[in-house]
Amino acid sequence: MRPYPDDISLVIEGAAGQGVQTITAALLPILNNSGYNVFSCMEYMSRIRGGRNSTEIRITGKIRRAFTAHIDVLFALSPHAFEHLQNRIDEKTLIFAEKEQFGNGWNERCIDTPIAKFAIQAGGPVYSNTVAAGAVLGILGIPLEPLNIFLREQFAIKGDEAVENNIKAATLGYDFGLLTPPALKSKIPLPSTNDGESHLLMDGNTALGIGAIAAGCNFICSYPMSPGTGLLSFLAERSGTFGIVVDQAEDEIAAINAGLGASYAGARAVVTTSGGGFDLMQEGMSLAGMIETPIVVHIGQRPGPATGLPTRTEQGDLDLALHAGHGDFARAIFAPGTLEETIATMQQAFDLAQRFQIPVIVLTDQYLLDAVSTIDVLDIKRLPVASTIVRTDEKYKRYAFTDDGLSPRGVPGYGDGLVRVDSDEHDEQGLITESFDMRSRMMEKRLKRLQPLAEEAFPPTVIGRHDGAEIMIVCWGSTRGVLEEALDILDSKRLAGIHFSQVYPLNPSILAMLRNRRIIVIENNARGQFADLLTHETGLGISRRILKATGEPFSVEEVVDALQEEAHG
Amino acid sequence: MRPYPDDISLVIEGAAGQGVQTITAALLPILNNSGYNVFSCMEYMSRIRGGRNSTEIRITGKIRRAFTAHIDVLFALSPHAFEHLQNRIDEKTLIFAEKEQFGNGWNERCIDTPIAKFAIQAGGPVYSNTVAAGAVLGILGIPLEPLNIFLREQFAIKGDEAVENNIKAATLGYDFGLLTPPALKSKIPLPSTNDGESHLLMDGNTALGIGAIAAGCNFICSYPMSPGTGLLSFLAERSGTFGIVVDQAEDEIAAINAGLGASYAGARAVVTTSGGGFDLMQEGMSLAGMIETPIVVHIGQRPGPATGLPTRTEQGDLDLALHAGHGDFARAIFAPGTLEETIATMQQAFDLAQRFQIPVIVLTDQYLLDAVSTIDVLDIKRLPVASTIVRTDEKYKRYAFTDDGLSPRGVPGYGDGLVRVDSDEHDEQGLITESFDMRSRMMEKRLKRLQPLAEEAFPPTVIGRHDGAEIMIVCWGSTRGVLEEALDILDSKRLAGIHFSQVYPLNPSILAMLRNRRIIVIENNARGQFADLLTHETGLGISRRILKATGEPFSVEEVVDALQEEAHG
Amino acid sequence: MDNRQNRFDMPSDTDVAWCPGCGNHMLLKAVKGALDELGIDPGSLVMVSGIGQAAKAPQYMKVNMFNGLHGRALPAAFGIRLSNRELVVVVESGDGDMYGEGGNHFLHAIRRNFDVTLIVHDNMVYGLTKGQASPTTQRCMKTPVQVGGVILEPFNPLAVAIALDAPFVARAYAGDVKQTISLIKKAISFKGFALVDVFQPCVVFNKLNTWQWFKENTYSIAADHDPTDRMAAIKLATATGKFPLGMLYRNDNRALYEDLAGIGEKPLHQQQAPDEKDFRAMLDSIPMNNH
Amino acid sequence: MDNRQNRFDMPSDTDVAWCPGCGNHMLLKAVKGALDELGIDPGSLVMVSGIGQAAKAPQYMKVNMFNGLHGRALPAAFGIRLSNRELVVVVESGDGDMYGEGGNHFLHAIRRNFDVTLIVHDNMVYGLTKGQASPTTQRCMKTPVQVGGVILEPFNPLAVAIALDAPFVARAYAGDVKQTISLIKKAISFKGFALVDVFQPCVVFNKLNTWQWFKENTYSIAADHDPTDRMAAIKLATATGKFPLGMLYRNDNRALYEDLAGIGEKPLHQQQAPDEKDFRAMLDSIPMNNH
Ligand SMILES: Cc1ncc(C[n+]2csc(CCOP(=O)(O)OP(=O)(O)O)c2C)c(N)n1
Ligand SMILES: Cc1ncc(C[n+]2csc(CCOP(=O)(O)OP(=O)(O)O)c2C)c(N)n1
Ligand code: SF4
Ligand code: SF4
Ligand SMILES: [Mg+2]
Ligand SMILES: [Mg+2]
Repeated sequence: MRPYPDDISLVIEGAAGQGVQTITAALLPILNNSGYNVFSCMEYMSRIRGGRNSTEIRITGKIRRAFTAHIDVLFALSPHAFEHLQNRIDEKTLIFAEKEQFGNGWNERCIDTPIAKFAIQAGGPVYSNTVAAGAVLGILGIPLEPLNIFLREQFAIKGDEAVENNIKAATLGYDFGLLTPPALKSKIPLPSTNDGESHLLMDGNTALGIGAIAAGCNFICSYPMSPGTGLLSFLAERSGTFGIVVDQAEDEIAAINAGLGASYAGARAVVTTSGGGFDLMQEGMSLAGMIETPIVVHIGQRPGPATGLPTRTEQGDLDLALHAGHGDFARAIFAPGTLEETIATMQQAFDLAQRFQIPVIVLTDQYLLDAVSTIDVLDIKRLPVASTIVRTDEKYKRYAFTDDGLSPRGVPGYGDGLVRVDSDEHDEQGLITESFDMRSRMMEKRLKRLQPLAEEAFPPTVIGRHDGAEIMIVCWGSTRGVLEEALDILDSKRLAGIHFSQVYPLNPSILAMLRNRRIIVIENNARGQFADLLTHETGLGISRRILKATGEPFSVEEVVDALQEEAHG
Repeated sequence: MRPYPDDISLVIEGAAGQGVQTITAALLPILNNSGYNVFSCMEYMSRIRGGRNSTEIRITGKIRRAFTAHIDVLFALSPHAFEHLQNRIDEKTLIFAEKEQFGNGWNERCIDTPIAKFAIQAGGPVYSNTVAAGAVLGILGIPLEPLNIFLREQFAIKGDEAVENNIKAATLGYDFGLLTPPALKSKIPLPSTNDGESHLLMDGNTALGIGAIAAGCNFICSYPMSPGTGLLSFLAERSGTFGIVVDQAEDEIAAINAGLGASYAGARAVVTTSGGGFDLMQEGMSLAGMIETPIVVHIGQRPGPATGLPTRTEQGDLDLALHAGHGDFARAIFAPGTLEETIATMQQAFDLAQRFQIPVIVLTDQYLLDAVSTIDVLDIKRLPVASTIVRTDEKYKRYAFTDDGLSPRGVPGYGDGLVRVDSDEHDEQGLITESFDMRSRMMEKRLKRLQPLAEEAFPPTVIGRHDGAEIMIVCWGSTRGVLEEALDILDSKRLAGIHFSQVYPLNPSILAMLRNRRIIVIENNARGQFADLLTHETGLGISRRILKATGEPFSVEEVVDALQEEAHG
Repeated sequence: MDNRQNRFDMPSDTDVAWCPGCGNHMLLKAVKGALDELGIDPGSLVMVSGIGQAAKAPQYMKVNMFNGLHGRALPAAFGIRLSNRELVVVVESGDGDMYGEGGNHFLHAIRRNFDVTLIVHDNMVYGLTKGQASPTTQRCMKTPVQVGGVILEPFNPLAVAIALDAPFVARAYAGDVKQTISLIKKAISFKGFALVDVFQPCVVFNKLNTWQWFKENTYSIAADHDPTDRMAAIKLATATGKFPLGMLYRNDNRALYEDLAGIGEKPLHQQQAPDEKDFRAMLDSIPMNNH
Repeated sequence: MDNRQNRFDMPSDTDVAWCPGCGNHMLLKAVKGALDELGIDPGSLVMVSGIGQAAKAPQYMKVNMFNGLHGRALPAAFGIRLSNRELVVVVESGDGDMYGEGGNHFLHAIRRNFDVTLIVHDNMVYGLTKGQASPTTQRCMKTPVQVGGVILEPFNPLAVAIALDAPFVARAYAGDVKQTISLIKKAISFKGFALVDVFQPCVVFNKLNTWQWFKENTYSIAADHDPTDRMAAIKLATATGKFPLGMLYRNDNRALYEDLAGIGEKPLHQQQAPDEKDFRAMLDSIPMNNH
């Protein structure tokens, strides 16, 4: 049951290899350019062909960025659609499918759509996805022409015939879609007033890459691992333009050690991976802490333990990020929840890493990375990229003691000094020491930066009206969108939300925001890792944890349900 | 200044390669057999020859197991003694050294000891350590003969001449020692009533090995890393007798994966390492959690981050052990503080690992592993080694759902069933699944064991009198001995101690023990990792943390000083 | 290749995650065929794998299975084998899994020479993670990460194995099921470390090394090649041009780890806890107390 | 070997942690000698190492130093070199550090062929951790862990390197400082991956492979050996009996990673942040928006 009427959720279901991604890539810009607000997210199996996959496209009145469970319009390309999605469809769901392959679930709300027939008419079964794309536009009553333009561009390299066949397929689908019963069409929200032009459409991966490039990132060495690989590919594609050194490592251990070597030599280095790969980088994290060398590590979270569910989503690596690497050293951890935050936190990550000479982690997850939404170009802000590297003189000491524990950072080959870093406990010059006194001073030096790091921490974002709310719903990372929407729907003065895009250290201001209120934490993991962290850092108790660790993101409906009583009770 | 009079601390200083270890190995059994209580610990640099090293031997009235900073008798073999140990000596310290090489620190309390001369008389400079050993016995007024017996056994393989020269060296030293001013001799405590026979002398490494063998450990694959290597060598030496498969891995990743393979096939496997090596085992930990396969991991802690201080001590890897491996899964962590506890927790670790099908960590540290103390043979208890492996039948499913989440564990080749384990999320048979429902049930299954694990957790040990104490001093792992002694000295009804030999999960009974009292936590790390854990698990606040992260253990004097005010108001 | 059932077949409704047309299907047939022909009892066989498309193979066989971590199949296989000599241990792995993430274990497993058969599905690409270069990807191939084409020299597993005196080194091609079966049978029968690197077309991500390409760029090793001649073998392995298929190298003189280490015949799971006598004797022998 | 100061000398009161009589002392002399003779500026040189006795070498030289993690020197060196082509990068490592913990990086660094010189202090033992077997420990040597003697086949770094077509493969002996200097000089001058594995007696833990033993069990490669002949090189590397000293293999035809990857001359630390124009152009080109 849909809790609000001004938008629709369209789901395209299809096996891997059926081209659902191409449909989405075609439709989203068209919808966006037509002035609609769109949001899209996907779920797919860990396989290259076949399986049960789907993409949700939401067309909304207000800007939304959350997954809804309920499907208004289902476009089914594979025989698994009903079995796979039955929990998300009800008697109101309009289903476009081929009756023959749809199976048990068929009833009067289903519209038998001759996708395969049209495809074959157009030239062959490969055109099924284009038929579907055309049909969707027809259903929504949006002009076909932009799709034809897309098809011409997309298939130009495949030759004229491919282009013509695609256009034919689109047209057949479109014409069919136009005949959809008018009852449905009334649900389509009016175009929002935002003109599509200033709004860029992108997924989280893209935002992450933009953030890295804005931050002047010029070195990435990583080993592929879903969903962390996207950043590697994004930067690889742009390596020429921006002078980024890109290397695929033999393993994750090599990746982080290469990153640290590069950073030592003056590069602005990033490493990307997922939880299992990050496990292998722990010793490198510890090294970064010891040699006070900047590094940014992106962890695209997915459900563990071990290989877990490689293409699904979870927020289960916060504990790991907090404690990664043996011994005590300073770090910072970000967890963006929107495109804007992704771009901003990535830049902040590089900036803090350089200025505080520490490892900084950016935690995302499959859901955030794959979800497509819009961002106003004006909201893409660039942080100044200040160089923190000094030219050394002959007396240079890499670990010179200073008031704030931060020594001027030189790099080899720049100035007259020598730059020596050592994973053993070392003296100011960077040479091995076993003096207990030096050890104590160096430990103190390395940990001193925790205080200013906390003071500089991004304060959390309040969702709704803070004053007067008795209950604070806390979230972090990718759960921002779903909480925003749920609170909007619940529309209760008793509740307000707080979203953390930086999860460590926490800004000291949060104590005042949370004190004397009931705190509920919502997170996409099994035990409430952020709730624990919050208690640890503030001493405040958590009255309830809303958790999910199935591999799926929270849906708006779920969160609304979970908070219903709190809102109105 | 020594806080109590009935014991002496004897420190033998010498560069690596000067044979201080041989002296200790000779003296400790002689002292023990003479009915004295002895405790010994050592500190040494990360190098094979030279450097500044020392071993403390305490001869005590009561049984003691803690490091004291103050040195009553110093026996200096190297020229670095004064520089290295000056903070631990005062005007009362009796110093035996060669005046010529001792340098600045020389004054009237020093006894010029012609070690080199005697050694050369005996046959050459290599006999210096034997001269020292003899001298120590002379100083203490203990008969020389047992030392001669030791020398005959020890050097038999080197031939008659070596034996004779050693005995000559010992005698020269002994005769010199006998001439020590009588003022010192009065400080030697009377032999305790324990007869040496039933008390075994051993270091922590040995206790760890005994525990493993008692537990039926029959597989170890590890990569050398101080101070974790001792267990590997101990088991290697006894592999023939006990049928233990011993392999030195190419790296730590191989080690834990081999251990898991072995355990899957039915071995009782252990892996040993230190923090840096454990960093590399994180993914393996996560795998153990996912495939529900027992493994015991020993971490001999040393100061980090990174390579840190390889031969020094710290309790800095608790956080890492708690959160090792991405994703949520159950584990248990032990941290013994005495020989008895080392033997007991190691057996418990194997037992829990097998019964709960989880990874179990035993956390020790350099100080505990190298320290030598005595244990009554009667206190070496063996836990029954119950086999938890079932013979499978054709319908066998490795991950069959059960009430308590524990499925009967089969091994390949034993019975008619197939045993399939999978690092991906899997179904009851162990085959890959992407069903969200199966995922949820499997997560629940894996985490269900946390509750019974907590209920079975070793309750902590109360030090002193709990009832009436307003302040509880909490410690864990190797800090037990020093707290015991400090509380004994402080002799205050206001204070009692609590020592945890199991640090995760915590036994629910602890809440009652700690509630409504001031809690002070003492630990050998920079930020108080156990204090955080305690708050996390109990919600109780910690009023003070007594911390040390210099690479040295706490001394009795330090702890007494730190608690002085609390003890007496 | 016939389709009759063999004892390693999974139920017919098993969902196989590989793409239609992929070389893995034929290789799976070959592996099951070889096992069946050897008359191996599924219960005494353990298939070990890492993570990747190749590494899914044991999921599709009725066998004991240890499907562990990416890159870590060999150490797990080693632990299994040492714990129970009665088990036949076969590793299936991908080129990325084995020669990338797992490279160090590859080297040291060869040095150990325990009894294991290593079948590498060598598709010269990372399949499961969608087409990045693997260690065996040929120069110049473009991928989403190697946007300008691969610049690294391909890893030469056969040459490295022979350089380390791996006692059994063979190369097969999934398109030739007969030869593949024959080599795998020999490898499994061989007592010691046996490598069979199998060319396996990835029809989705490797558009360079296709079925056709492998056909055109391989040849069967001449009958007069003496596989015990290490130099001849390494020459074959390092030659430029077409890739040799068949048995490159064999050394029957290397002793087995299990024998050298004195691993007993009794599986460790049947071992009893130490008896009290031995245990007490050990206590008595602790260095500081035994004199 | 003379004792005159060279520009890489540390202050004379530097505490060197190596044992008296250890081969590391002579090797250090040789490395400093080679660097000095090549006229390299200490400021443009980075010495990279892992952990072990060998890996301490850079501590005793006046150079830029990255003394990283056990086994991880090569990846760090790679990152350094790619970030600044002006730097001369030399790795010093032990046999355990490089061929044990670091084995995978060894393989893949050779494939990359970036400009680095790798000097391995090969003492055939784990020194710093007190005498366990290393990958190059000879068979049957007893150690505290290998109580019955080593049963693994020793790792053959030269054969593996040549099998992977490493472009510069040499072996030296620390007892022959002149030859060691000469080989290290050539290696550093060589543009690409250059391995010099140096036999280095560990006088404390390796009682088998002593100064005397190395003298008796090595020979200088004959003058007529053609180092560009790969098969001849691998034959030398795999032959049983005495160990060859000198230049085994050289291939001047392998392209440099830096060149193939188009790494610019300007160090990355001097690179400016992307200018606004390029940045906006990138935004405009984001796939979903550029049509
Ligand atoms: C530690 C770790 N790093 C990375 C991954 C991601 N990953 C899974 S499979 C794979 C590559 C597979 O390539 P290959 O072994 O050649 O197998 P293929 O899919 O080609 O058969 C990678 C990088 C992972 N699962 N674990
Ligand atoms: C991850 C990790 N594992 C293990 C160690 C312990 N360790 C330090 S040096 C070393 C071996 C050194 O052997 P080698 O590289 O041959 O150097 P050598 O001391 O013989 O010169 C080991 C195992 C470590 N520091 N880090
Ligand atoms: S992606 Fe390639 S290797 Fe994987 S199943 Fe498909 S065709 Fe085979
Ligand atoms: S232990 Fe061996 S390698 Fe290390 S310094 Fe001493 S002699 Fe040299
Ligand atoms: Mg592959
Ligand atoms: Mg060595």
